[in-house]
Amino acid sequence: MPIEVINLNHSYKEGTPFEQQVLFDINISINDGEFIGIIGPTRAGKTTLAQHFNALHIPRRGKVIIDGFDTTDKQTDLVSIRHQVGYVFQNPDYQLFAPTVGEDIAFGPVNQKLPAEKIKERVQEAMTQVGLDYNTLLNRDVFALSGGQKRRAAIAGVLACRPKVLVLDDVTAGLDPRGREEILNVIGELHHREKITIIFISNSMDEAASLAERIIVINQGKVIMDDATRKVFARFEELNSIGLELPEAMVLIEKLRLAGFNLPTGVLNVNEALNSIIKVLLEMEAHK
Amino acid sequence: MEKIIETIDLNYSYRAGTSEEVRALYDINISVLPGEMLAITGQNGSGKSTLARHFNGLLTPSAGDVIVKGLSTRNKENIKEIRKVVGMVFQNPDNQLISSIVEEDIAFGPENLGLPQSEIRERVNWALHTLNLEKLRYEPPNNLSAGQKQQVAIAGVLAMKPECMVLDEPTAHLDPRGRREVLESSVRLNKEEGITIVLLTHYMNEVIHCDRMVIMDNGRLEMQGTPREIFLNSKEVKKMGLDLPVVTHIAAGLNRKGFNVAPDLIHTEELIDNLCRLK
Amino acid sequence: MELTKNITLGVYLPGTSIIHHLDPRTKIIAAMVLIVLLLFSRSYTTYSLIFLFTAIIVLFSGIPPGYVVRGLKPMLPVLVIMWIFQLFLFKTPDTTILFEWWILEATEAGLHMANLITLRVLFLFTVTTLLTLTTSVVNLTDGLESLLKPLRMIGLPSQELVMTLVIALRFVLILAEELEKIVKAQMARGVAFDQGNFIQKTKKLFPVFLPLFIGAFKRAEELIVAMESRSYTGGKGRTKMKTLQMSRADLAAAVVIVTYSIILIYVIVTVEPVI
Amino acid sequence: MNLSVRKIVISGILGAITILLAVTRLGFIPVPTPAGHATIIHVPVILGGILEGPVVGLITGAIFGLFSFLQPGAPFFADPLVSILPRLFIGIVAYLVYFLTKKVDTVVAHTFEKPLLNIKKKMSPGIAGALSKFNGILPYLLGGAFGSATNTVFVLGMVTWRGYLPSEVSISIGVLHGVPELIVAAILTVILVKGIQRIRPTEDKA
Repeated sequence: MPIEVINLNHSYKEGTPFEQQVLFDINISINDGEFIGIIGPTRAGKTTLAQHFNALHIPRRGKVIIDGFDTTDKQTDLVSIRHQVGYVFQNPDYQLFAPTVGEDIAFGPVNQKLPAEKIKERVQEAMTQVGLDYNTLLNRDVFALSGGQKRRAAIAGVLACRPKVLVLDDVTAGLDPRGREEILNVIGELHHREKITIIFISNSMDEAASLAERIIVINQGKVIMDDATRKVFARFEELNSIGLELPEAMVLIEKLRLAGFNLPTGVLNVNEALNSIIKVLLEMEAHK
Repeated sequence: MEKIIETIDLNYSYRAGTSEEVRALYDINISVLPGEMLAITGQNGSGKSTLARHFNGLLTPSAGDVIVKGLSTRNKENIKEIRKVVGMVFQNPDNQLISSIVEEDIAFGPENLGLPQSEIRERVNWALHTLNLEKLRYEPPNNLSAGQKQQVAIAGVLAMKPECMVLDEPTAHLDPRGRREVLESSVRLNKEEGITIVLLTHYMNEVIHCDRMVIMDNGRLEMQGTPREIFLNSKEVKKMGLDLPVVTHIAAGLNRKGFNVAPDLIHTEELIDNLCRLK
Repeated sequence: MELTKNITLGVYLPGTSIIHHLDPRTKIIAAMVLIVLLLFSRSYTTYSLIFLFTAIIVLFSGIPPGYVVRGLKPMLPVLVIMWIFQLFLFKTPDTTILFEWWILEATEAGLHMANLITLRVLFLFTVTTLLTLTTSVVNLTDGLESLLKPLRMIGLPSQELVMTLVIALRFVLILAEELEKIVKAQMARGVAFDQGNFIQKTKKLFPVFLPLFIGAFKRAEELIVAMESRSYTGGKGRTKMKTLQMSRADLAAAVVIVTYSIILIYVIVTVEPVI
Repeated sequence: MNLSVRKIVISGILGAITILLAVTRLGFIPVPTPAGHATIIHVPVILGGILEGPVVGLITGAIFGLFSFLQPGAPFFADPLVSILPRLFIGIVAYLVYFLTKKVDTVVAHTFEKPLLNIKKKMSPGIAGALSKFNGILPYLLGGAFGSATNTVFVLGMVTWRGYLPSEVSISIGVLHGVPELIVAAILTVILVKGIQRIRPTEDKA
């Protein structure tokens, strides 16, 4: 289910005196099975771009081709596209509404008009995929779930549509460390085991760096980098200059480099940082 | 030293006395000392927010007592005085700003105190200046970033000139940059204006800037001490669903490997110093 | 999909005219006086006078007349329908028939009635538009608060009532953004809002309305706590950073309004209403 | 009249929703009539009355009316007697009908508890289950319906009395629009009240 973005431009409040262009000449191609991180400062246009991936925004200028279907084409079945490219919003409260967890997760498949048997099967499967216990939580009130459980229920509600691509829009915001870890594990599993293409929008450089294989950096509505994760983070000075807060481990390593330690650049997480420091210290000891 | 806030065997249950009673706090004894910056941390649902809401009388203990500068929050007549001493900033900046213009919102608190007009104006100017918000004075909050809105919320409480400010997860809804800016403001208010700060958070890189920290778990106060002392017990900390600061994680790892690095480091500079000594 | 696009809250057009600089209280009272007079105007003479006066206000406000007229445009279709309905359906026993068409007959009384209601609505709309065009929302609420203050004595919590308005205005845009996200989140799960019949479309409201209202109530709970913790206990004992100041222009405006009202009342009383 | 912070805030936020429904056109649903749409903008006002009492209903209605006066959706709303005055009653009527039917409902349920139980026992569990879903919703349903009817009748009454439309036209609009509006408003009221009660555990769970 490849996604092709061609010369995409987008403006808010188009046709009013307050018109403001938010995306400029975006060209991106997303292939099956990728894990892409989209990063950039707040209001850079990340969400607006991502909402073009499942036809929540329809381009006025430029094109978005999803699995060969042009979203600007009147013939294209947008509802079916939205089922195949799932979109999970930051705040689960935006989508949860049904009396029970089960009914809420079933909402997508019900919209697909699937038979009851199939729906039940999908709900069960989606709940398992996100680690919500089917037996105890199926009939639980969605509003009675904890913050972390709500996020997982929201993801399950989208997974139940059996998407081939999943867009996750800052889904860890506001969670505590354990809740964050659980969600990130679920996402990792979906990518590795279910082979779902993941498009992960995040404000957290730490998360993007440790999960994504490829990073797209958006600034002021333009794609300024699009490359393998390590290569993008090697350009940390540029990232810093557009106002991104770099992964803490990376900042630490850079400070150590300035202090004269011969450490490699492009360290992405704490464990890599620890290992590279150990390596350098061992080398130093060997020299003595 | 006189304590600003002291809780004595504080217990609290939501919907006490009904069939849906939920126990939220168990026998909490904690004090907040003048001039300190105290971190209260713990997982979501650990009871830290419930505890914080006792500090200025938004909640009244089911059992035990909360004393703010000698006044019990149990006595309704004390509440107005208590709220002058202890101001509170909440998680979601959108749900605490009232006016459609920044400076008017900051004036909201002082107006409620019934201060004379000139004094309100002075305080608003001072709060705007202290938090570097002068440029945003006439903006509507809707035009601001979440981080800026939170700074405005802090300014609104600052203008009431509290001795103590309780910040209830002020950074949870912010992006990393907004988070850093709000943290910097809190540290500055503590160090430069001498305001006692109670910071609720689960970001360990915020906790390391505090003088003291407590960890809550399941409504109980489980650990108490300086960040340095507490992060030394990495296993305990992780058991309560929290992370270690990056520096502590690395320092502890190096220490385990037998390098001569102190295991209780929390600041980047300390780690660099320690490593430089190994050169 | 952009819901926030169409939101124009208070059509305030910033400017530096005399009218812009008037105290909001002056403008609110003036608008109220004009509205009350309009409700009693039932002759073409009064409407000519009202037209004259409105034109003068527009001139002084520095707002392009075209801007005011354009604001009337969306009203036009319904206005025409209303006019036609009254022309054919309004009757008095002694009226003369102007012309007949099919089974309908247009009477003189109907024509006058149609004209009068059309004129009334047009000028009512122009008066409120002029008020909101020249006064910012914050000024409007401040003015309202100050004007309602004397009503405290009869037990009306004026300050609190205006506070509800302040909160409403603050939260419209926040909730609008939230609404947009809710609609999109449900579209992402396959809801096609533009398809289906009346019942199907009504059903599609639930997955939008429930999160919207529940989110709003959660916000309300948080706002209550935040306001209480900032020592808000209602209007009692509250002071204001800004107080409104009347200027000489306000005095002049008051004189103009009073003079105009007297003339108009005289005309309303003496000139025979057309219907 | 004494207004608590709670009443102020809830009136304000419900008022914000009415404005939002009006400006985004979300408050209009298409019906097969000449005008093409029915309005449910008054539903927050009904909710205010039922959930928080007549005062909140009154204030929310006033905000609705004021907004409809300042940014009229139809020409005759430029007349405050049409746009503001009728809206003051929506929340109050909704509250009164809710309050009275709730009393009657409780009394009926109490008196006929035993016979009803017997009837239920004889029914198939499927039907009994379906019926029990309707337990206690009547007050909300009627509150919503009457609140909506108040809007229709009072607004159109004023429109007619002020001479903007002849009575024949008003009556036909009242039937064509008022009825679907009433049905949708009543159902929405039930669903929204039930939903909001899920996050307010202290309130009575009907």
